[in-house]
Amino acid sequence: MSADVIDKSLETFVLNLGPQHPATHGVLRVKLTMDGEYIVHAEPVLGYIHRMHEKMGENRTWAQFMPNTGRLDYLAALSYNHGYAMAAERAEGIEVPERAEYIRCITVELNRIASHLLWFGAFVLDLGGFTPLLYAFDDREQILDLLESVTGARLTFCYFRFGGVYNDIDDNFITGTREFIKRLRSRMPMYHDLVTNNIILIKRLKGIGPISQEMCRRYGATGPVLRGSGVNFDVRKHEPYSVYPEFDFDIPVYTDCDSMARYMVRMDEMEQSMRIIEQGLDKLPEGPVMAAKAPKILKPAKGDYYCAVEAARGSFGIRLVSDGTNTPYRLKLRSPTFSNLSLFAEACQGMLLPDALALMGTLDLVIPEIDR
Amino acid sequence: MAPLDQVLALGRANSLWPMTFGLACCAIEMMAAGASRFDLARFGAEVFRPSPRQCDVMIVAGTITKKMAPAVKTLYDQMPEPKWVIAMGNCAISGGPFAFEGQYAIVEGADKFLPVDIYIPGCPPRPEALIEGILELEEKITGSRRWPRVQCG
Amino acid sequence: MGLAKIKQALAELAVTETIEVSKTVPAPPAAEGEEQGKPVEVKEMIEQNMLFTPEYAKKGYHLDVKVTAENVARSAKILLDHEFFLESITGVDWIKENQIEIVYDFNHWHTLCRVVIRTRTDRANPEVPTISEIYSGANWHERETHDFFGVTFTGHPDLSPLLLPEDADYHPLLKDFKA
Amino acid sequence: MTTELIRLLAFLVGIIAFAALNAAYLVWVERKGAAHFQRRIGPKEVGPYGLLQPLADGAKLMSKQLLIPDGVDPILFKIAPLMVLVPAVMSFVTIPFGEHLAARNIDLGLLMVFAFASINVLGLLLGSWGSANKYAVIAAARVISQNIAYEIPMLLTAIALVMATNTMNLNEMVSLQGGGFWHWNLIKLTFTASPLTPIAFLIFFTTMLAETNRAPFDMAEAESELVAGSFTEYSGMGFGVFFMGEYANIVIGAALTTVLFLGGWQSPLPFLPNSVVWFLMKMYVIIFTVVWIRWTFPRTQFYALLNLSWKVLIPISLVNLIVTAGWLKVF
Repeated sequence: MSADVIDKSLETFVLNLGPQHPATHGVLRVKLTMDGEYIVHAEPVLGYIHRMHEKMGENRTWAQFMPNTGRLDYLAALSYNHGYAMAAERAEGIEVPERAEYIRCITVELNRIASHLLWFGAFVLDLGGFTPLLYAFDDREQILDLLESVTGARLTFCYFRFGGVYNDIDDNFITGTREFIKRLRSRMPMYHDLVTNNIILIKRLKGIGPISQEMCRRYGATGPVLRGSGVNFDVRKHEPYSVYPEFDFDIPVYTDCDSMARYMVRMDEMEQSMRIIEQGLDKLPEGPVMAAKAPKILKPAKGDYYCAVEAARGSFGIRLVSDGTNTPYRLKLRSPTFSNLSLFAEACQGMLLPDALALMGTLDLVIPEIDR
Repeated sequence: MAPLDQVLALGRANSLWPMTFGLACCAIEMMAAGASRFDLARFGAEVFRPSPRQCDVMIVAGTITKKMAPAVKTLYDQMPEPKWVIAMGNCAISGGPFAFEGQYAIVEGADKFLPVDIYIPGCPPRPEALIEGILELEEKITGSRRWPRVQCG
Repeated sequence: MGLAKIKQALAELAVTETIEVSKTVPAPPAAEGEEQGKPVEVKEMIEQNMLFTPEYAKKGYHLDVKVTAENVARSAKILLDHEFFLESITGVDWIKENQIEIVYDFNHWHTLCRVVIRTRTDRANPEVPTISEIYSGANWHERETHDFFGVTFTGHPDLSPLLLPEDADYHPLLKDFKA
Repeated sequence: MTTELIRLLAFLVGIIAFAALNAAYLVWVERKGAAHFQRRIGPKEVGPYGLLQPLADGAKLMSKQLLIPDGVDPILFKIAPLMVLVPAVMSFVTIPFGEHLAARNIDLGLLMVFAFASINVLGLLLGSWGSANKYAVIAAARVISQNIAYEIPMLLTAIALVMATNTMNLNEMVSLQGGGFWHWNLIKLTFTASPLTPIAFLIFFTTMLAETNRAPFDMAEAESELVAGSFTEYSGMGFGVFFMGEYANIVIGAALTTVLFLGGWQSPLPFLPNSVVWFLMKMYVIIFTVVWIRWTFPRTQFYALLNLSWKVLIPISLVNLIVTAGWLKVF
């Protein structure tokens, strides 16, 4: 219906969405050419929070870049810690002790739940419902308490080291995590009652904002966006790293390609993450959390290395080029949302403004990660 | 201050509406400050208005890049008087971790182009720090610390 | 799409005459340029690269393809036909050799196979044909690479700065850039 | 004559005070209520229970600079907030708070309320148009089509009631619902109105939400889409007056629902005395429900909202009208 509405009229106007707009979650700007409330053409404008992480990487030692990874995607900072640590370990050839790997997986999954919870709240906020945001924050605070007790930070973690983790977890963390999982399990039905089964929400998401598999391929979309389009692609299974092969978990895949599918993928992912954490706590081996032979100053052999992890928003890749010195020669960060957002312009054509904003919400944008 | 001024100052201090305006990581802590555990609403400061016309205080939460700086300035200019600026986080104070030799993308601190009233250090500052910042701003407006003193818990 | 088919696909890419395929040798890295190993027997190469070899564990990718700039688009087309997706495009400034290397990362949804396509271009006048018509997502990646390295992607619809300010005329990731 | 004049003046002052107080304290109820729905405390430090919060907000808004941005139409821009507030306050004139507690007992009271109620949308339109802001204009287009769509089912349900009660005098309408809650129009177990009246009540309540631009139909503001919708360019008291108007409208909507369906000042049980207290209790329950709904539901999509009115509410209210007519004819 939308296409012919647009053809008939030439009276379009330009709407500047952002860089300060409640729905863009930060400082994204979208230049929209509108026909009434229909979007004729959209052009995202990036770079409003471009802080040049990559150049900074070239100017400091390998270890000094670790705090930067926490400030890329601050909602799931540990995944980025993990990606960078793994890439450097791969380049240097450091073996990580098993206990450290388990701790990494547990904390990363906790962080993933925190990230998805915040997304859930912010997404419903985009749709005009305010209360779920605060419920989600309530649960998220519990995770942040746990993570703070081991990492010392609430948001911008810098917890992983080359060869392990900075700090061992204690019994308080383990019991606290188990309690939290119990709590979240009991809260999930409430979230589904309040939001997922809400008729208004279903009407707003079902069949809205289709993203086909073919489009995902052309744009390189990954993560929940891709899994909402029916592709079973998750780096944790596809390219197993750390101790993920030890865990029994499923990859939620929905084939509807619409906003609802992407929503459901994330909701189900939280449950799967809880499963991983529980198994991790059960199997947690004893031992050191830092590799004994990890060098203090990294000097990887010449060459380039690629390493991908499944961050909360998709496949985060890091390409390191080393020239054999103690600073990276080139450090490329492949941010998942950069690719995910690039399909927005095509996907939102002919959509109504509120639907397009819902679609943007399901892409789960974190702007500093896109702009880097 | 004249009595009427005092009344108005009290009104302003107790009804600081911030702008829905986050730049980076600190914005999440700003949201957390408004959420259930920290609840900025206790001081009447939870009304995050998306339009600068209805805001009293601009919380610069995050790194200001050179590309974003003109937009921040515009937003500040669009706010009606009286208005205040809180620089939240190290980036907004001085460029924080991103100030290094050869950096070309960021503005090193909001005070390079905005009159900042309150600085809240941290990377990112905890929500408690933001609340303390708001209370400091109230003190700046009324001239005395909020009474009775706010207890935590 | 099974592993066998992907092998076929990569063989197709490898046998095109102008494309030289090098096995990724661990010690002298392929990125070094002059160390480019001599073209390996196709069959052998597939055997070595497609399996989960120590090579992958070390490097993180399975196949490293060096092409001339003209053949980038062709390689991308072959990869698209075999359902690869584009992970990223980036550059590396090899200032000592006076060259800029453009690196394309491709990955596959169903088969564990990451392909890296590299091409080198003159540093003074960097030019590479665009692949944004083949992979729509390349549009932004190429704009970003243009921002950072000043590489001109010929045929690209709009190379205006993406991450840098609209009026930016500098390319910060070049090694000789000074703020 | 003079006593009548004094009475009128007293009522006028009373109504304005009532409207202003309600508008101010409904904001408090809203914020406090929202906080408790969201497991927070809400305003607490400003006076006991945060009760001085509305005063602080009022003082601040009044002392705020009144910005008139470049490019706006100054006359429309200034007049619009008043056009939202004044008709809402005027509507109170005919609302019977108690048996003898109405400023003016007008025979065509219902008509008057509707007439004034439909002016408020004009205010929003003029304000949005005058502020020369794209978000505001989009919001204006939404508000107009929404109000037109929802005015029809609202009137249709009201007409059905008028047919059943045979009066447009609001006080008389309340009197007819006396003698216990089973006489209220909502239930009408006395079978003098069509059995569809409970559905009519739901329709009326829904349209009331839409007419007052409340969630889930808050298209006029739609924060996450249109920044602040119609109010985007309003600062200080311009915004404050708009907000007071919005809340006064909610009070009117709730009062009208009470009068039409819940028996106004009539006590729910025959042996209890009728009083204004019943009216206020019913009204605040409705208002609380409105707040509750706002903090529970996400916003509807705009076309879904129009579809709901044109494809569901209007046909049902037409059916209701016909059934009522038939019912009255047969019995």
